[in-house]
Amino acid sequence: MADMLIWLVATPLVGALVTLVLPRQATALVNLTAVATTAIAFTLLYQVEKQGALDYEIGGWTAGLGIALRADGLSAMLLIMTALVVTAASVYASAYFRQLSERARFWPLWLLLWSSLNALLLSGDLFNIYVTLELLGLSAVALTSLGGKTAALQAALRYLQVGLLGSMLFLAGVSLIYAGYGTLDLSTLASMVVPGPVAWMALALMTAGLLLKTALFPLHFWLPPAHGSAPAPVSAVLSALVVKAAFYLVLRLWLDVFADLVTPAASNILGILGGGAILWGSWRALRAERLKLLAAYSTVAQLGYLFLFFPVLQALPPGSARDSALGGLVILALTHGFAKAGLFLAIGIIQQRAGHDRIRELDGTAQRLPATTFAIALGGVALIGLPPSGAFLGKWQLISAAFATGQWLWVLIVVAGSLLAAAYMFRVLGHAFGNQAYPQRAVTVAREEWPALILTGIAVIGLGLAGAPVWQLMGSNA
Amino acid sequence: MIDVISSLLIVSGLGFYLAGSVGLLRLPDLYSRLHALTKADNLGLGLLTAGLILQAQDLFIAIKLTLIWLAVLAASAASAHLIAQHARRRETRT
Amino acid sequence: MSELLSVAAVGLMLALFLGLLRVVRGPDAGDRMLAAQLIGTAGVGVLLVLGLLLKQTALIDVALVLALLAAVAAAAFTGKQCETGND
Amino acid sequence: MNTTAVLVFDILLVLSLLSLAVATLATRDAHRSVILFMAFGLVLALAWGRLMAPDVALAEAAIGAGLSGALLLAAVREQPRQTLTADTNAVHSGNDAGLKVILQSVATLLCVGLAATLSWALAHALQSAPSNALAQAVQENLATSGVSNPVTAVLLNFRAYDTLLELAVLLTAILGIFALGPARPGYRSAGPVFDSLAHWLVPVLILTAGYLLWVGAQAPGGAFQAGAILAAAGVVLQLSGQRTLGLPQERTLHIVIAAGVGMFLLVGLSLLFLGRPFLGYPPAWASALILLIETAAMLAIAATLALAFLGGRPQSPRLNATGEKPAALSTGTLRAAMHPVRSGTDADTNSGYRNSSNEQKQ
Amino acid sequence: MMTAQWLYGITGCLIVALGLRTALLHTLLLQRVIGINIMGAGVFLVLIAVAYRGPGEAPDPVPQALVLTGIVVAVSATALALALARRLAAEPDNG
Repeated sequence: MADMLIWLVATPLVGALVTLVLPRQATALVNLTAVATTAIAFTLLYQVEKQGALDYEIGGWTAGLGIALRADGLSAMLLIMTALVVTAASVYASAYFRQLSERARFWPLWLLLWSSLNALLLSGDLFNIYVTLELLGLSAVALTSLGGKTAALQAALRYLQVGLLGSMLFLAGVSLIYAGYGTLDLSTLASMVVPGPVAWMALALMTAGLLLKTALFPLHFWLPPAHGSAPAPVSAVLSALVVKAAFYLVLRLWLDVFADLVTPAASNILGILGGGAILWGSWRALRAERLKLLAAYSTVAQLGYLFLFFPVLQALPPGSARDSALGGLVILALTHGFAKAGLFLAIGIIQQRAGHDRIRELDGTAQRLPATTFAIALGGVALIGLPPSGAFLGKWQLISAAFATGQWLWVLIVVAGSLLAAAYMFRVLGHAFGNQAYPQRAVTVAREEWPALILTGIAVIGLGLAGAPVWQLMGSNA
Repeated sequence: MIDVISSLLIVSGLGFYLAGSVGLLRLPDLYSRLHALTKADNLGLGLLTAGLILQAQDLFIAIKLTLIWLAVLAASAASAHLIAQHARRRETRT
Repeated sequence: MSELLSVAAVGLMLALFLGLLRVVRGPDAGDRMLAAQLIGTAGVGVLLVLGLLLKQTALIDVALVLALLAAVAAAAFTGKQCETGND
Repeated sequence: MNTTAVLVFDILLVLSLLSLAVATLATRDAHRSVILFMAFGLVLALAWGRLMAPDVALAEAAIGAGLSGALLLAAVREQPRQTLTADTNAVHSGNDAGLKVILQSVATLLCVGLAATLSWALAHALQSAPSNALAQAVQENLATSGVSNPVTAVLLNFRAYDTLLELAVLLTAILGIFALGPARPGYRSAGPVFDSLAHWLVPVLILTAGYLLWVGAQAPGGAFQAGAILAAAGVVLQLSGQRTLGLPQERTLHIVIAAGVGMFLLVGLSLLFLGRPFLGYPPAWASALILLIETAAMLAIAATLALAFLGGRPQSPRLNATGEKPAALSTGTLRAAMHPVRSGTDADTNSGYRNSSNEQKQ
Repeated sequence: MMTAQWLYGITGCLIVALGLRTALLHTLLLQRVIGINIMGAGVFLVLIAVAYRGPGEAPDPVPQALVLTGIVVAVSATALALALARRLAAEPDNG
């Protein structure tokens, strides 16, 4: 049964090879791959829900000598989000890239990216995580450069350098761990780790590398250009999934493997950086002139919320209060993933139809592209954190946990960030609903609009109403 | 006896190596350095491999050592030529 | 014998180190390349001696690869590129 | 063995490494720093040899001292002059000098701190004598791994999954390079001396690669070292004016660069269907399967690294000779793809290079 | 007490810091790429030093295999970075 874990990595990888060799049949093959991988991901979720975490030892070698894959509630939910977002973006991309030659270049890299995301979420081995990080980074960079313009190439090059620097720092930490503990397996390590110079330094290095990759303020400088100039489906996946993969690893290391090491002071540093990210990112989003840059800065801000959970979780004693805060964190991450992916897809439609994405010149968009505008509005609801979106539940948990532990500052930052988010989203919608002198006929572009609508819909309605299972999954495995 | 010969070969090879690098540091211009170096280090490596061949346990290793020497000889002759050519090209250009 | 070999290793390493000074000092690219050539030959020598000293015959293979790749590097250094368009 | 001599040797080696690293990083001339970096790779190969890591030394000698250098030299050659002296896209291009100085000193302090704390942590780790458990586990399972070289056993059996993903990284890199567009102008023959060098060097490199692949099962060597050396042969061919490298056309080329990952998956998933774990070779079959995977991996690595030197999608030789307008290319290219033009080792110096992008699929 | 392990391990740490400084501060793109590569070399040196068990002893093969993987990954990333740089250099507004 645990074979599913390796299939989640192998299916997109096989798909990548086949689309590379058979570019003419690529779109059909991608659809097949997407359906198969998504089905496997849902089966995995079902199994994890039923019987708890799953382990798979590759090659039959015991973890440590060999490499183990591991799926628990957290990774299963992120795998589902990955599957849904990538599938929706694939449908979108098959219409977005009009020429066969464009698609022939895009699909293999796209599926390699998916495979690397799955591999990262499932990996139970530190060095293997390094390899998946590199695979993820290189495929993301290659996809970003498909934007083709000089700006995209420059952004891709900077993204690559930052990514490499991050992975090197991570690898330095991994080397220290091997020097000190003689193992790379995460669960073995979790039982061995003791506070001391080796573990502190290793955690510091790995975290530094991951923060660079997850673009936590003030290490976010590379994100807006990269996410702002990549092709729309790529931006969607970069913002929704790629930065979140690095965040997932931070979460694993801090709350799971090195939990005994983490001090309140260290968590507070992450919290302060997260607060900075919220305020700075939202402010820049408000000032942004292009829609894609707005969405990119909003990603910087939204990642900040996730880091605010660290000091709060640190202060809570193990128990149901902590579990529900953790569930809030996951719901917030999932909501942002779906909403931001949908938002980027919708922006891509506007950019292609209008030929630009300048916010000042959006007047009349609501009349021309009603469904697209509705998707943006839904995404806005989720980003602001209005009910019934999942973000409302997540932020509610964050605020109540911050109240319970007396950390008032975080409450203020969350409120300020939400107000700023409302401001930048209403600014966009205000322009979009602005009347144009000669209203044009409404257009619907089904193959591109449905994915955006479905993703933002999941963020607002799906996660808002179906929040309970998330808590259940987190509670049973955390 | 073999040990003595081999030691002598190794030591003289070493001498050529050191002479070559001192020449590289002390000689005035590229071409004389080129001249000194290619002679010195090829001969140095030749004597060294000769000394090591006498110490080698099996024939295969001895063959490989000879091959290495030949490879270095040919490669350094060609690359010395290419470097000289490159340098001359740059001189005539400026 | 191993006494002699370890002294030889030190001597070769010294030759290599002196060559490095020329690589660092230059002044010309040709000088650097030439010194890199010396470092390559000295490196081959070091590997051969180490191979015998540490009883690692595989180091002889490394020396072979180093010798061959030194030639490739020199070729890459001097290769002439076509100008854009028809050359 | 003389311990003092060994210590002197070690100190000289370490000093060489440090001074080369400083010199490489301190210079403001890109060309110079590439040559210094190649020398650094060479000395690093000696360090690996000294530390009883001949497998790594082989890879470093081929990649670090050879191929990376060739890649960097090709990039230096194509950079316009101003980007070699000043980069407008510097991550911290502070507008005023004051901010720059502050940033520089902060970063320098950070790095000094890193050096100190990293050494401190490593010293702690080394003091408590690194655990030998994993090395023992490798030794105990070596007999059933199918190979007797422990490093190959780790790479292709115990941690084969890492190697699979590593090949996927290579594949991603080359696909990313292809996506950037067609390759820039190739090289023209650099004269008779160069050609005679290429004439003996290429066959010797190919033979060496074959030897290392074969010997990898029981002694240092294996697919990566062999692939890198084969790639070096491709680089030499390119430098001597060969543009096609004897590589096949696009469709077949895609199969070659995907061969490493493909063979790995084929073996791994077939075993899964036979009721074994993914990549869990039956001991009796292990050595044959490993050799199979290694051969495919070697070809993929060689093709990938040689193409990386090209820096873009390879141009079809047919098009260079006959192609006129991109619009008229599609059918011609497809025909060419069905009858690949394989040229021999002689340089086809007369086929001109065209800058026009050619799309196989419109 | 193994002097070699310490000597090479600490050298590795120093090289990591040197490479990092260049990767952060150098204005030349190519040198930042070289800096990252040198940083990687430092990490590899630490790993190989950790694997070393003294002259007559068999070293730990695991870190050696990791370093081999790391070298190939590093050269792939470098190749992509350089190809991007070459492509950018070919842009009309750059050259």
